[in-house]
Amino acid sequence: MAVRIIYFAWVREKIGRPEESIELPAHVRTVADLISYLKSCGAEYQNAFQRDDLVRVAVDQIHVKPTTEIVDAREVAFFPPVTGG
Amino acid sequence: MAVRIIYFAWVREKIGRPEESIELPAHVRTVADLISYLKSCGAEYQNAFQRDDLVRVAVDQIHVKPTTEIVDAREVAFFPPVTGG
Amino acid sequence: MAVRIDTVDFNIANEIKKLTANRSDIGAIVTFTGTVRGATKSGPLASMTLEHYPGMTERELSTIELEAKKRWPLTECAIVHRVGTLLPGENIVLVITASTHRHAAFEAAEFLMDYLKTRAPFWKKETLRDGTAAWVDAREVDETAIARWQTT
Amino acid sequence: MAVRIDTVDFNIANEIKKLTANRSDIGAIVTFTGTVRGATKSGPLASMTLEHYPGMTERELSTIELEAKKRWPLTECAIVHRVGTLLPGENIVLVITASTHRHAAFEAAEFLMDYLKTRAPFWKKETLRDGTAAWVDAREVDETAIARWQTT
Repeated sequence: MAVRIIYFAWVREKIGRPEESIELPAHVRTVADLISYLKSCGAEYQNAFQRDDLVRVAVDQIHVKPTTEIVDAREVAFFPPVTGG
Repeated sequence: MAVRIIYFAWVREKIGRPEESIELPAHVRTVADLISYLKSCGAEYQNAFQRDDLVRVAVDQIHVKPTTEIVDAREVAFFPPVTGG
Repeated sequence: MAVRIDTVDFNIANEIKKLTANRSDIGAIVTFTGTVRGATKSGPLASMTLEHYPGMTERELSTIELEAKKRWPLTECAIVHRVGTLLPGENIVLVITASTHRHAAFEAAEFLMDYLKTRAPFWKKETLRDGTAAWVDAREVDETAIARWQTT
Repeated sequence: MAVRIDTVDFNIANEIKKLTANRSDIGAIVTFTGTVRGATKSGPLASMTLEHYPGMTERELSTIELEAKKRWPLTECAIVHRVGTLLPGENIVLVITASTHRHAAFEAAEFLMDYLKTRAPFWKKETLRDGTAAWVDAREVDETAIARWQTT
């Protein structure tokens, strides 16, 4: 299943692109699984997720925790804690 | 000594004029004395000060209590509790 | 610091501009606008007439502003209060506070309004659509609102 | 209810007019405006660039507004947030709340700002006058500010 992955702010800058479509391996079931999988895909992901406690995630535009399942997700976004207002 | 007495809102309407200059008798030393004295001066004052707990007072444009001395006052104002804003 | 009593309406954007033009040290601006409501306990309102005590009003508002500036780190604040006869929906009062911190700006604006409502010598008279007119009674709740600032 | 993301500036007086034109049931209007400060911890600012998550932003702001309307008797509220590159002194965000009660309008505006700062997907990048650029860190104090609404 292909999922749209979106990056914002310094997560985007470290990964080097604003978004991509990724075919998820069957063992990737949660947000935490996805982060582990991405870290195995290259240095830019290892760099972006080096301190994964600093990275926030939204699944289908809703704030979620690392334990959230993503098997039915269309869109997963990674970003730093928000700083608007 | 002549003091300028000013009235606002329904106090003004009950007394029938916005202000007047009054020569204070020597025994009038406090706000409370002044109210008693005015009440002896006519029905309009008795009407306005009938419930003197509803009347507020300022001496020289500063909120004061009935016990405040007015022997050196230039201006005494009587009015209902404020309702601005 | 700025205090103004006016018979004509104010424009909030212009009033803010007066305080903040060419400044970049602010960060947070809070405004409160009080407007004339068309419904009263006694029936629909035709107009509201505001009377004040010239001289004392400016003195009280300046004292209230000074007190706010003592309590919170405000870069600017302003109060504009209208007098005369106003129609339903019209602006009555404007309070502006500016600070580097949003909580300071919020608290100071609320403080200014609470004090203004219990200290500043303004009186409102309501004229209803049926022609009857009555002075507005002071509200107990405004005295309660001000009490909280006296314990801090 | 109104939520808008915009690259151009807003005029507070016009935004209030949109919410309150031809209405006489309001009484109290509170606005909060956030502006770009010219000084940062690291030195003087050249510009601030705001990025957001289109789609999720509107969804989060609408959720926050709905929550405010559930908690307080608001007649109206609105949020305008700018994105793109802004200069020191420029407006970033506007929150407007309207109610018959001033305390409701004040509290709701503060609530909206506290939630917006911790939930709405915006990110700020500061470019200093010396040419260096850095993403702004989330502030611990904003998390503390939001906590108080969760106990009420």
